[in-house]
Amino acid sequence: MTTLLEVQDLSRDFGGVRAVNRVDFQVRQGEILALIGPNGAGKSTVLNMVSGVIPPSEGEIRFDDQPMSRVPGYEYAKRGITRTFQNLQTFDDMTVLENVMVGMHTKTKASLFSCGMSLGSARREEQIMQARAGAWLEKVGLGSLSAWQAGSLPYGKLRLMEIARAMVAEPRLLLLDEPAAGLNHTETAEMSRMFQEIRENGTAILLVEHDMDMIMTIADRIVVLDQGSKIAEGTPREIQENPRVIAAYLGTEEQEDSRG
Amino acid sequence: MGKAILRVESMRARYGPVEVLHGIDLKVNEGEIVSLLGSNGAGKTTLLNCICGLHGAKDGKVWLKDQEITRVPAELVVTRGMAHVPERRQIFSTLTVEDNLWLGASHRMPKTSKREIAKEMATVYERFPILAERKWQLGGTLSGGQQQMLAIGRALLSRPQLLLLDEPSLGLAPLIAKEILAIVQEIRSQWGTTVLLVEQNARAALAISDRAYVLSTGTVMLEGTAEMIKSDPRVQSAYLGHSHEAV
Amino acid sequence: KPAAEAGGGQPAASGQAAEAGSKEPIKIGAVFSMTGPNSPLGVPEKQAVEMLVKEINGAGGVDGRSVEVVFEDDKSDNTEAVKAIKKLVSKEKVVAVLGSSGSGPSLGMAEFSQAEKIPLISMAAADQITNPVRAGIFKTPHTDVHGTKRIYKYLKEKGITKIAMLNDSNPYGSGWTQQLKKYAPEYGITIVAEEKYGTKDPSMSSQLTKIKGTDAQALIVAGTNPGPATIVKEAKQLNFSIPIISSHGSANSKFLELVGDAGNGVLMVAGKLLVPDQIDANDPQAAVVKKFVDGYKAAYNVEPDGFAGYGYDGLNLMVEGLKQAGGDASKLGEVLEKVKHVGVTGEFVFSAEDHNGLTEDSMIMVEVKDGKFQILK
Amino acid sequence: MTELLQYVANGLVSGGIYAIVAVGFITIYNVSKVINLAQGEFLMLGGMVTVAMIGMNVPYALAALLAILIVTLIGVMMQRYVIAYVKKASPISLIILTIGISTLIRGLASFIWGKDAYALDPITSNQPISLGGVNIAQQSIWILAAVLIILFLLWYLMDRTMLGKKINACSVNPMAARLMGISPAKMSMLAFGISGATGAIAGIVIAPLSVTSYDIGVLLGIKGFSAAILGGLGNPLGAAVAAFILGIVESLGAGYISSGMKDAIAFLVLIAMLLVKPSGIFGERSVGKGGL
Amino acid sequence: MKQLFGKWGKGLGIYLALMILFPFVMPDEYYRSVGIVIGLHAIVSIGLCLVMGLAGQISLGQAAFWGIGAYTSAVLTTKFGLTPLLGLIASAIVPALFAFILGRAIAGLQGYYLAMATLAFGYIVQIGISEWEPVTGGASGMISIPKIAFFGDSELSMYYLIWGIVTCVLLFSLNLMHSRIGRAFRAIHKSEIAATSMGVDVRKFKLNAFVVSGMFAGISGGLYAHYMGILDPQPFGMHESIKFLTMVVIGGMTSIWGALIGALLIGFISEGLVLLSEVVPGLQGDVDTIVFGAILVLIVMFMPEGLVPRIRSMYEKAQAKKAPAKTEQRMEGKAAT
Ligand SMILES: Nc1ncnc2c1ncn2[C@@H]1O[C@H](COP(=O)(O)OP(=O)(O)OP(=O)(O)O)[C@@H](O)[C@H]1O
Ligand SMILES: Nc1ncnc2c1ncn2[C@@H]1O[C@H](COP(=O)(O)OP(=O)(O)OP(=O)(O)O)[C@@H](O)[C@H]1O
Ligand SMILES: [Mg+2]
Ligand SMILES: [Mg+2]
Repeated sequence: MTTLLEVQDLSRDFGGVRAVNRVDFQVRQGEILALIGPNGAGKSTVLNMVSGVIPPSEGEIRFDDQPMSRVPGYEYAKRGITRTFQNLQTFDDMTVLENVMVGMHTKTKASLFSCGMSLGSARREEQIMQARAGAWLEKVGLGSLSAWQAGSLPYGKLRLMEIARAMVAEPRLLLLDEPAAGLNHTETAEMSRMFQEIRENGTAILLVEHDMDMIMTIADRIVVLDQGSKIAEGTPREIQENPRVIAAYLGTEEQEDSRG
Repeated sequence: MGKAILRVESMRARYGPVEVLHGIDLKVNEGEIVSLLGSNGAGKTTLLNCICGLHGAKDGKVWLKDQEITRVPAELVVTRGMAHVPERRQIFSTLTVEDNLWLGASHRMPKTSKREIAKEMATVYERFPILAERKWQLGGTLSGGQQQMLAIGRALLSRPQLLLLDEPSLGLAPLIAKEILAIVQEIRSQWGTTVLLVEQNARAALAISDRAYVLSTGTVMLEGTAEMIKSDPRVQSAYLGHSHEAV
Repeated sequence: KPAAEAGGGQPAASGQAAEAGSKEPIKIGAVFSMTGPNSPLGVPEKQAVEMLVKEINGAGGVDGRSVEVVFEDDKSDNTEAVKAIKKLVSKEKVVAVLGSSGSGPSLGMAEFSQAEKIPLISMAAADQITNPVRAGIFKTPHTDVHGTKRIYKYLKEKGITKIAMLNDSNPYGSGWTQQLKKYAPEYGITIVAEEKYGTKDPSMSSQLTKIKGTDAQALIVAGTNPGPATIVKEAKQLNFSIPIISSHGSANSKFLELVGDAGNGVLMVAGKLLVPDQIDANDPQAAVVKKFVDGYKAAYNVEPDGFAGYGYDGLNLMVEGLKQAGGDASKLGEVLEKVKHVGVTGEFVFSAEDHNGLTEDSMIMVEVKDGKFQILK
Repeated sequence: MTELLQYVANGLVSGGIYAIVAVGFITIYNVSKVINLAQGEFLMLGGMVTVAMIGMNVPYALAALLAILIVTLIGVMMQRYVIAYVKKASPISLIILTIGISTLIRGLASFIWGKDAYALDPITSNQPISLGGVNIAQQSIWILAAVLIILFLLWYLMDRTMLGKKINACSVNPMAARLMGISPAKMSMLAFGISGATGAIAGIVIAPLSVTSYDIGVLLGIKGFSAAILGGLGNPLGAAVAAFILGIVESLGAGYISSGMKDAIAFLVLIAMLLVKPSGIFGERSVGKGGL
Repeated sequence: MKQLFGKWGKGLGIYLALMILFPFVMPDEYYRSVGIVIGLHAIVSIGLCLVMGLAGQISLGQAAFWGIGAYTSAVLTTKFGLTPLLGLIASAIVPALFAFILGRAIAGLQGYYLAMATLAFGYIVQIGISEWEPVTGGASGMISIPKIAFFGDSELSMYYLIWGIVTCVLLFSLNLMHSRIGRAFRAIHKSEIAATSMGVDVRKFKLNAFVVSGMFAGISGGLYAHYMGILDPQPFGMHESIKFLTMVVIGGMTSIWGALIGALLIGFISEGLVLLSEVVPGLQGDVDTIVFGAILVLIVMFMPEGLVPRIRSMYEKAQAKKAPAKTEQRMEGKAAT
């Protein structure tokens, strides 16, 4: 498998705080890489840098063998990187369908003028967009809600909508920040299945999540961060048995039992 | 079991024209830990907000101890002994940790002396040593878990008899999520605080609860002791499943 | 001629009453700024006109027809003024229009009345309204040209050659700026500082500081209240020593009230209406002014100011013109060019070249002394 | 040299006026995130009510005190009966609302007191003080004193008292504040009261310097708003500093460049400074977006 | 043509009918002038709506673009003898250029800071116009600006010219709003970060909105200059900017129709106030100011989201009542997990 995303020596400071410290890892084509770690470990910060929302303080991110440091944030989607957000960033006053259609922005190109004049090309594009956005909504199970105002959807549905929005852009790398937060067991399982399907279709996923059920079921490899630094990398089984990871993140079985 | 500290009668709540709670009855006895389970959008948060007075569009009745508080606004409910740790923590992000804690006690201020509260604050710091370490840091720069501790610490300083916790482990690493629930238990045993707990992690929540309610699309689907709920087949399939320890 | 009787409070009503059984009243439109920043001008103008309408109709109207004035408010706004004159012409079918109080609105109305050939007499100060002369468009107030010339004449008498000016940046003040600059060479005067202030500025001390640093021998201030009063007060705080000469824009009792003690010694150019008691008995205006002042006081219980005078003269001129035209408004424009009339503002001598009809000699210089205006002989 | 100093002195006085207005803006903004464009009207009311009272033969000091009380009350009522009612409006709607209120107040004032300007006697004598060739009106000293006192009191309130913490809490997170037993509505009322009072004080101390009339609030409101923004919304000290900068820029601009352009110069400087510091000189404290 | 009109169906039909018939329904010619002025305002407010409602930026300086447009055409036609048509084209381009430059400069500002910068810009332009006396005539302004010869220069033809342009601007904006561009605007409004990661170049889009709105305002300004025949700097200040802002907010910021209806409403209110001032004569204060202020306060108090969204939601509520079964279904669909 070839490398899709390569992160080298990545660091990020906020004021005096080093949130991410010399992290490197790779995401290969068509795999699910999970990024886990305690709260404040720097996972979201890594994701923000990889998606171009904030610039790194040091280090390099290469996507498709191209350096991304000079690429403006809005170019990322075009290159094939889209994402969801830990604190939902939905367009509340638009319908669910429109939300997803925004995701297709880079896939369309009608100009301001032709949109305003509603020229034929713009309208054809619009129809294609609607069809494709609708198809993705069906896929995440929101087909029946496509005409709803996004603002009135419950949290869990919005997460699904964000995923659809990120997927219509046909990314090659999908970044997910705690997609299962606030979902119950059944919902999480459903979501896991969907991610696997996405992977089958060739899109790689970089997944940040605290839900170990999900991680252990679907991740191909896991990178563990603690206090900004990488402390482990490996397959789910390796990580589960890594004493450093257990101490910093998972907790021991005894703790579990004493409460169970 | 003591007598009821909280009673909710046929609570209905709306967002705009849409009703999301369709008549909920609920009771929490003194000294209990009661869990409120339910899938996404079932109305758990809305119910807690109705109880504490944050949500205005509602019908039904709420009693705290023997007083009706249905129409008492949130800022006054606190003074009657109920504290609410809302969803997503809601700490004061641009204030220091210390100020956040002071604010928790602020409504008791003229009556209880500053020195008294400082003493209580010391016990909170004892319980959450990391907060003592970060006293002067701005709340917003804490990590998720630390923020959660701050939110609970802050609520404790209002000396509640009844504590409402809305998904305290949302977005927390497994280790900390466990710790938080342990702390809930400790609080109850040390101070006798009654707790109404909303959690997605049903297994963990039921483990520390005496009783539980299961909400489904705005109605109570099931209620009973934790044991009963745990063994209910519907709950098992929908909310408990297998946990990662079993993988 | 059948005598038209004076009506009640509403001029419109009085007109209709008079017309009963006889001829149609002559409808005249009047656009004044009853609200907005120009309302201190518009309100007295309207009051004077209302008073005069009663008087005219009481005295038999024009050619046996009563006069009816329909009022509109332009809210001190150009667009509203244009809308107002259109409304008067299209809806009320007026034959001629008075107004408006402000220069911008008047200029807007003038465009329309020129195109539609509706005679217009404006009460606004700007020289532009009647310069260049346009058919059918007249105005009553003293312009900045008259004020400038009158002040320069006075300065020449006193041997002052270097002046500074501090004028409002509104159209009134900037009109003065233009004229002061234009006529300075003619009177051998050098302008050593040309400063401006904003109408609502709380302080003009920086401009005054700058002027203080020059070798100006006098300061000319052109603006409407309260700017000039603030300037005079601040000048005192800065230990100003040169005389301050104010334009007719602030020639009223409000100015005296606002400056208080600081006003002593301030000079001002104004119409004679400002000091009705001090007008020379031989002056042809004396009787006219007295009649107007007495009538106005009786009607409204306040002293009329210059603006009231502009309105009063405006309607008088229009009626005079209508009389000479035999009530035919279409000839009003031509006829007015030959009208001579002694008004309260001055003696109007209209001609084909001059649609304002006043000269600087109808203005006087006054000095503020112990809270009163004192005419300078 | 004296001339330069005189310009600076003039600028400080205008700056002081703007500062008091700006502090009023910030007090309200800090609690309720509302930009109250009726702030200038508070100031106008302070001056006009005092003048009106003196006209009714009330002694100066008492008139001023009553004016402050009345305007404070108006501020509180404005919060209680209007602002509190529209909690859910967007910031832009709130701006329109406060513009509506200011228009209403101005209209009522013109109705009650007419459109004429009024003078108010200076607090102490109107003999200027001369310091090495620089002349300063005694009233200007009062203005500067008022700025300093108001700033000190606000700093003390906000930084040193529990009440200040509560006010702060409401601005950061009103929902959480309610859960702490703090009523954002009450705090907001308090803020409107405070800024009503500071506005009234400003109106009283500046009226003797020039005049007061029903519409002086518009321009001063804008200038105060500019200072509040330039200082970095939410920071009273920053606003005061910005206000003095604006005052001095205006004064120097009028003196050395062009008095007709002085406001344009001040606004240009303002835009230029915002380009360099997009959230004001002392920008709002921000913790960033945390984990997105 | 069909593609231009087809989509907007009933609303547009009603609009067109009212717009075309208005001059004939109203009892006298005066109302044509009222209609013209409202139309001029509507062009600006629709443009402003693109900036505020869609791109989520406050502009307190829209009257400045209006003024630049007005003076551009006025100066070119009176001083350089251009025909009004060319003048009008220039009055679209020059303000757009200004908007471009300003927009570039202040792209980094947000919220109230942006509002302040635009307010300052408005002041600077107004002062600039007053001070550039040789060209603009300074505070006393310009006179004798040529009329537009459009089927004669009657009030009626002017009315149709201006409302024709309003209609174009309206359709353009409606189309835009429901296209990928409009969605991108609205996305920016809600979350710039999310929009960026969807591939929207936020700065470019904000700038586009700014430029288009500047252009609309400029066109309206040019028309205004030729309609009035005179110009002075007075109408191009903050007061007017706020009036435009008010139109947009009252109508409902997020709705293009709202901007149009806001302009109509403000126009009718001020006509009503004129009538009012005739009913209560002899009051010393500005009664209309009081009433106007009160109306603003009441509208924002009782429908903070604006007229059009309010009406829309009322309509929807009524529909829901008519078909309760349908609502049930929707609710279930919504709550089921
Ligand atoms: N904008 C910011 N300013 C200051 N500190 C920041 C900022 N963003 C993040 N941090 C700090 O950087 C560290 C890493 O934060 P990050 O959000 O990446 O953690 P995380 O691993 O995603 O945690 P969680 O699981 O709680 O979401 C934390 O200590 C956080 O406080
Ligand atoms: N602000 C709102 N506007 C409209 N509807 C809302 C709003 N907030 C919540 N709802 C709706 O109310 C219902 C109950 O929501 P609530 O947040 O109480 O659920 P919950 O059980 O707490 O869910 P979660 O597990 O996601 O926190 C959901 O259907 C949701 O869509
Ligand atoms: Mg995170
Ligand atoms: Mg919830």
